Amino acid sequence: MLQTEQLTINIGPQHPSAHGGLHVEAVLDGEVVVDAIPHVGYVHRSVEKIAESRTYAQFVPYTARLDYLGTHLPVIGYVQAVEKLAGIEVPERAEYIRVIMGELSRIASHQLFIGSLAIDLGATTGLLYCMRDRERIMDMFEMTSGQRLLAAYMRIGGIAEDLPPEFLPAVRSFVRDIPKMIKEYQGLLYGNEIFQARLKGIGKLSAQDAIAYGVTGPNLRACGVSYDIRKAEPYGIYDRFDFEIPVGSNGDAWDRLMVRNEEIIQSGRIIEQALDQLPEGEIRAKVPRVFKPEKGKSVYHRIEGAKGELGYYIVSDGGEKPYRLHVRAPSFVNLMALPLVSRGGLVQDIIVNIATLDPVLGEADR
Amino acid sequence: MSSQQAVIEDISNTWGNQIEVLEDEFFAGVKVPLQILPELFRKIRDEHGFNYLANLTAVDHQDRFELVYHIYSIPDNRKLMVKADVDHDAPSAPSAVSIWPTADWQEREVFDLMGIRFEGHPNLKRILLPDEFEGHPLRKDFQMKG
Amino acid sequence: MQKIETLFVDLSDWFIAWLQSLGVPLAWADAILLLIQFLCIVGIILANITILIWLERKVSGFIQQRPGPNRLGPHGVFQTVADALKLLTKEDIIPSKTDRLIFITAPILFMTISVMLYIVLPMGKDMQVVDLNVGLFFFISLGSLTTIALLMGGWGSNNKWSLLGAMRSVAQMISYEIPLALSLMGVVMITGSLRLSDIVAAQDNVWFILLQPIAFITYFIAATAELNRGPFDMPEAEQELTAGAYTEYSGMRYALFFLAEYTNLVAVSALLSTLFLGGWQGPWLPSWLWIIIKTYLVMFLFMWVKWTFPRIRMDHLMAFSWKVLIPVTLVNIVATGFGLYIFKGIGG
Amino acid sequence: MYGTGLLKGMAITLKYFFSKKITIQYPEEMPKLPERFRGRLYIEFEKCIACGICTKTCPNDVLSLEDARDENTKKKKLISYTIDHQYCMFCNLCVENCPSNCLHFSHDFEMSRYNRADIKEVYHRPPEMDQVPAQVSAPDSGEAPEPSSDLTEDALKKQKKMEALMTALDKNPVKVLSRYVDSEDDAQILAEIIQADRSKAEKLVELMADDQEKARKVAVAFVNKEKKQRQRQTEGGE
Repeated sequence: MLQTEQLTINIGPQHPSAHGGLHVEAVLDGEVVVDAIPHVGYVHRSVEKIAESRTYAQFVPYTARLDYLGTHLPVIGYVQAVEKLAGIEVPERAEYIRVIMGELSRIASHQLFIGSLAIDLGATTGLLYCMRDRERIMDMFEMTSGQRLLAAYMRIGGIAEDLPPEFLPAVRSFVRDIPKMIKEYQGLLYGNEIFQARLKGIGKLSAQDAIAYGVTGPNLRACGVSYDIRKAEPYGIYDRFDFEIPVGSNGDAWDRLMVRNEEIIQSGRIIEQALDQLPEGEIRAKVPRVFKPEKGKSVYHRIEGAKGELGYYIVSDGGEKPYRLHVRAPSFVNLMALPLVSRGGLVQDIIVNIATLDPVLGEADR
Repeated sequence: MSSQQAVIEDISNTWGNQIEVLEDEFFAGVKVPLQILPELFRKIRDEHGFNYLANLTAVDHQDRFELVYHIYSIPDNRKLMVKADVDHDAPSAPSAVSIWPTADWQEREVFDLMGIRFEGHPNLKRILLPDEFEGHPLRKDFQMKG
Repeated sequence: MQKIETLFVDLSDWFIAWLQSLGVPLAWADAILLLIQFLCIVGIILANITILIWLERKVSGFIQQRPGPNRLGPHGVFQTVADALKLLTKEDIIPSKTDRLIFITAPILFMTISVMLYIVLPMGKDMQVVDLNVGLFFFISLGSLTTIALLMGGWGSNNKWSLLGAMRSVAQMISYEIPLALSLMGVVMITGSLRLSDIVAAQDNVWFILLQPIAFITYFIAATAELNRGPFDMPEAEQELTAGAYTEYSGMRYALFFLAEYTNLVAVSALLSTLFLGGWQGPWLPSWLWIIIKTYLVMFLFMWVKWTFPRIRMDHLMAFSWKVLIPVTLVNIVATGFGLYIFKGIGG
Repeated sequence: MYGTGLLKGMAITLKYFFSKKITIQYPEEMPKLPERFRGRLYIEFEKCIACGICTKTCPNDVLSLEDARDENTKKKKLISYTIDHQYCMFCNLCVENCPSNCLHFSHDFEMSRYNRADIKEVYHRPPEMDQVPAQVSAPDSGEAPEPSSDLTEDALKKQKKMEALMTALDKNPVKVLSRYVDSEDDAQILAEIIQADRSKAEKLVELMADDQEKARKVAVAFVNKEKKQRQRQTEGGE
């Protein structure tokens, strides 16, 4: 019998489609993948240790650096957790603006997902079209908070500054253009037979395995489990909007793409409803710059981040600084499913699986 | 499938005195001794349908470590918090990997940053820090040099 | 108009007459003319390559809504010169454990084969270096030699990844050789000869693209795979995974591989326009200008495909060739046969 | 049919091939920045009351200041203020919490420097601030802690710019100044001030070379002071 030996190659941390420093050690038998072991930790900044020496208000900009692609979502998660811990009431207008900003960040994150998936499969033009559409959201963030990506726009008790006058027309025109944008992605990418051939049936994940491995967010919904924290455990004012949760059928790379594509449309609907109901009023509750939550109180608050369930577990010892702050990062947990979906596939499918699980290593390594 | 309250009753009848029910306005939870963790987890997973371990972390209270588990049941979304104390000098705890595979990396992270060994974990190695790193940064007594 | 049309032909006649006047026997004069023509070809190739590299970057830029290089010179025209200078000045490393002889000759072999392809190509009305009566056969057989050069490059550099990459691209090129050759059989059957000038002559009333549309498409796809371009750029893609055959090369040697690839591209597009788009046939402009226009149109098609599609996976690529392209070309040949039989039958 | 998806994709790319290009050619065309854009942090030295809240609010210890007890007025006054731009996260916490709001973000985003020492910007208390309190000081940015003998590249560039502005000012002051003040006659008054007092001219020119906004503020301040003086003279005169 032909004597073959296994080959171990490293899809190194600097690989173009490594999403920020993921090192996958792939054990190959010819073209077939025997095992794919992800190694993380290359971008570890021990944010949780930093949190212990910063006051609650000072830590806000650090949370934007966790999932730097879903711009406002991690910051909203942290700020709501602290408000729950310290029992702070957020004015209506701030809640609505947070929903708008959160959903815009989700759309921007999903657009980058589609773009980076396209370039991982070789269609550089696909990436540039997605980045061009995402640029409109970046401009909106820039005009409201002054920063395109790492915008520390949320504050404990509300938001930093009110919306500039030119923001509302920009959002309305963007939301109106979403169907046209999706039709173009359909034409260029999804309709393309080569694209479908590279994604359909790749990296299958069953519903039980997904739940057992803690995979959440669009990756879980692609396996047919209709579980979205905005519906399951509504936080903020998400119970006032009606939107569906897109669900896939067989949990492969194609469904993970289609679920995110559908989510962009749903987020557009949420933004439209939020814009219609946007009340006037102040944008920030009276919160002292330094405040001390109750001793021994702890809270685990979780939101539906762009990559999955993003949770903050904060323990207070009565001081002005959090005693312990743990971030439950969806990318960190989703990556555990990478070996599961890659075993038995081909070498090129590892790239597809990494791209469709959409990990952000800044968040995974904290 | 039983409601949240029924789950806590069921747990407290089976273990009675060892259990201490925590009143927490956001999260229904129980404080349990370390040894009964595997049984408890298997019980709530099989009998009460808690199939999703969302978060597993540890808190260093200087005199003791405290393991915190946040467990949910998909899809009907009941939730339970389980806390367990681990003594500070030789911190070790039973691993939950055999019950929820998602615990694999989260336990490795707690071992890496906090230094709690998990018995029965398939490959307990550092996950975020380089292997030759000494010390566990998230411990209160870990002094940040410089 | 007539003057411009036969500009080059008159030039070569005048040159031979002038040599004879110097007392050089006819055989020697022809040999010198041949040498001059060869140098012209090399000149054409270099000019084409500089334009092509610039064109590729401009086309990909325009497709992606950006202007492409526009800093060096008007519209970035000197960009390729800058690239060439960069590659020239780059350090040219030959790794120690490589098989020196094969490592050095691989790019040279690749380049010579690509240049030799131009000998049979009709550049204009009876403007061919050599009008072989088996021109097309010569072209296809030489085209398959480039595979050997790639294998030499990959295997010679004694690096696990480049060997793997070379194996992959060799497998790809071999499996696309067959549909490449088969899809041309239709054209040959219609003209009844392998001589390229006959094929061009046979197209003066109707271009073969109209008679052989399927052959045009299959040849185009097979040629993209042959050139490692477009959706089939397997080795250049997963640089980390299979590292491609060129990994160990650097500096001028890598540039040679790069240039050979573009020479191949020009040669294949010139052949495509000769066989399917009527070569140098064209109403007003001189013949040699027509072939240039058609070749650049075909090359635009190659670039347009490259910058639109994602990469095909390795097993799909092989399956596509064996299970789709080859049956289609065979059916096409049978259909042409029937067509000819009926056509001959009616024509009497 | 199998190929329709491929053809539709090619149709889209062809459409964009002929469409308008949307990229900004950076050094020639400057990007259009919104009003709240956070570029480089700068301080208006004279408004600062050295309370130190900003140094405490900043998560990354970017800001630090030295202050001293003022002998006669017993109030704290600012000696020097350091902004270490390499650690700044642009989170706006300092700007929001500054009681006398003298910290702002300018629209200057070209913050790269050749050597690392230049990133740390140190503002010193200008001497004349002590004699005439109302006067405006010019922050000299790009101050390297150890005074290097020859001028750094930035200083050289600024030198050339200032000479150019100075010549322009001499040739046709009103046109140059009209860019800095609102109305035409303001520019006229400013031109007269410049003629009268050369030191003010150099200060204004230095500001123009360095930072447009501050130059505009300083110009307006000069004009208002001049108008007030003229008013007092006219009242005194009657």
